[in-house]
Amino acid sequence: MEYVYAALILNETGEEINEDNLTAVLDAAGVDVEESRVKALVAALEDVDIEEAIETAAAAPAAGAAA
Amino acid sequence: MEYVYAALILNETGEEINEDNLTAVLDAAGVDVEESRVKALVAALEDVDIEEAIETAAAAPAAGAAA
Amino acid sequence: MEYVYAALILNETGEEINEDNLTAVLDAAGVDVEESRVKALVAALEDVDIEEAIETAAAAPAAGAAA
Amino acid sequence: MEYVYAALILNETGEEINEDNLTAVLDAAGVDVEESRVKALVAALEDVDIEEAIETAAAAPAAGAAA
Amino acid sequence: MEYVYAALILNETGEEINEDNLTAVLDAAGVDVEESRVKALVAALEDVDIEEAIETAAAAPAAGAAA
Amino acid sequence: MEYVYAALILNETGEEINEDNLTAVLDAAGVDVEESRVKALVAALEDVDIEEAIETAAAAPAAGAAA
Amino acid sequence: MSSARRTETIPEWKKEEVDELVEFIDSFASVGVVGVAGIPSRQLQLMRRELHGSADLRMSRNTLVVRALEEVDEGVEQLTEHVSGQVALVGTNDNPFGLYKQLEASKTPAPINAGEVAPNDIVIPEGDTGVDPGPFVGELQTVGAAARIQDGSIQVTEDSTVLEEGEVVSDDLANVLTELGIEPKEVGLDLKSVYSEGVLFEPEELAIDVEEYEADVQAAAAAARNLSVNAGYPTARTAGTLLAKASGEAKSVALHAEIESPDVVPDLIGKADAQLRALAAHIDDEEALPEE
Repeated sequence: MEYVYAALILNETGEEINEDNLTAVLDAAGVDVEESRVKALVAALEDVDIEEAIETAAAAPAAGAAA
Repeated sequence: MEYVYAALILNETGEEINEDNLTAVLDAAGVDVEESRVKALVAALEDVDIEEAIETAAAAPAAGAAA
Repeated sequence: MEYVYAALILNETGEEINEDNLTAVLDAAGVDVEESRVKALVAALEDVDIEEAIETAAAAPAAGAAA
Repeated sequence: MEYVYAALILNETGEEINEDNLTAVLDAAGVDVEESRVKALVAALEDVDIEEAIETAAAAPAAGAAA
Repeated sequence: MEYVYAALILNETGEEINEDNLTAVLDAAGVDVEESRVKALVAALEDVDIEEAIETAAAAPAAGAAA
Repeated sequence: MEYVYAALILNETGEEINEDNLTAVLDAAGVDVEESRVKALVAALEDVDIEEAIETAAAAPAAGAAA
Repeated sequence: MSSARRTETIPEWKKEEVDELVEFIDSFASVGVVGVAGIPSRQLQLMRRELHGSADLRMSRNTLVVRALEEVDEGVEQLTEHVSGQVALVGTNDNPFGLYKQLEASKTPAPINAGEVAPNDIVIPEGDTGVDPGPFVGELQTVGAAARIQDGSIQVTEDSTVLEEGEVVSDDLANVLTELGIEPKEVGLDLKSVYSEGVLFEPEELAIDVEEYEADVQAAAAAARNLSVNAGYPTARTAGTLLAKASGEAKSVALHAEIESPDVVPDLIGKADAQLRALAAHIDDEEALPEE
């Protein structure tokens, strides 16, 4: 889940969710970054409305991500 | 919320959630890190079982039940 | 949660929710006040309509059910 | 509700919920404290398990939704 | 409905719900007590588990009033 | 709850809900009356329309079902 | 020119073609092999234009493509096993997952002909065929569809799998599918494999379940909310929830403790009334409850 958290940080700060930025964040957190996961995440999030997903989560608070 | 996400990444990777690590992650995400917010987060999380806190749904309306 | 309770007391009494007032209330309750948490709370509440937040909770217990 | 919030702060910090402590907290918040309300609160809380009362609210929001 | 409330007070205080006690409470409230109603109520409540009866109501209290 | 029941008896009988009357009813029921709670209740009821509170509660579906 | 390897004699034009292919391969971060079978050339031109800017297509003889891949080496030669039939090279500097998504999205349905192999299970869906009663109902039944005449037309009564993946389409089935307008094939650039910055991806690895990622984002957002609220660390997104939670807790305590506070007295009255009525419901005696 750390890859998704990293993407959400970038979303929150308004930075672009791209490979470089994700890798930088994960690197800083001591993650042994897998490039292909980063690539897949970037491609997948292109089709996800992140704000909407966050709002959905807020409207129907559920158990969060189990680690 | 980016501060909380940063803490969640560290929690996921097993790194200690301290000021240095949080600052590093947020820095990497291009956040203009505010020391006081980092400190506050570390302090708030000190006595919290993060896994449990994540999984416990934070329903706003406890008032609903009370009412 | 004591920081939030303190903010709500000030809200009820019509006092300004600032660092000094929060610290005074918490001090009086014997809390070992952490300045950073006070700052973080004040900052977070800046854009929040407190009355609305409280009312939303009371009026929309459905979200609670979702939890 | 400020009287109850004051009691909750004391509960959180582990201080005794007695007239003196409640009055101190409310005083600090600029409340014109009514002794009878403080007394009534202390009396009412005597036989109440506050933690349980809080948890009931959090745990059973469904009742709220139903009502 | 004052007769039933009187019974509820006695139930709460642990006093026996008998004719004398009910009459005393109602008297104190300025009720022109009808002996036959008191008798009938005592008889009717004999086989009722009051705690159980009111618990259903307690589980879903007056959310409406709150909202 | 006995304080509230006592107030509601007085409400049914049309007697004034003041400290003396409440104390009399509670006394008659064998309650060890706390003056402060009586005072607090009287004060609280000053701004409450009892009939409305009952009706609102009755209108709430779950409360109705429970009753 | 004189320094060129000449271990075997090949025509100059082939050498130049291979050189160009090598240059093509070298100029992209990700190179893949796509199947182009069954795509009319006009449609292929259209697809090529749509890809322009994000990916390039390069077609050549398979033998030369293989030669070029082997010449570049560095791992990309692993693609050679996919170079058979009608294929082309595709190159992109974009994300290979994005490339796969783009290619999948550009696929269009097409009819299948007799003699072709079904690329997936072929299903005739339940419903009204819109065809008037006649011999067609028999044709449907012959190919294995549950069909009957109902309400003045031919109906398929349940989803019917009439051919399984890998089986050959019969004349009868092809006719039925044409009649129903069912186009079971997906025509488009069919990505067979991509070599990207040291990693070989198979199509199934490149297929992204966007819904799963969306669910992950929701779960992550929920986790952060929960942590923020439960740890009492306020953020702009959760301050309102924290306030609501705190006020709810206070109210709950006030109700449980029956605190004679103006905020909860209406609720307490409601509760008392509900209890009263709950108890009264147990009293089955007119004399005890004359008001009822």
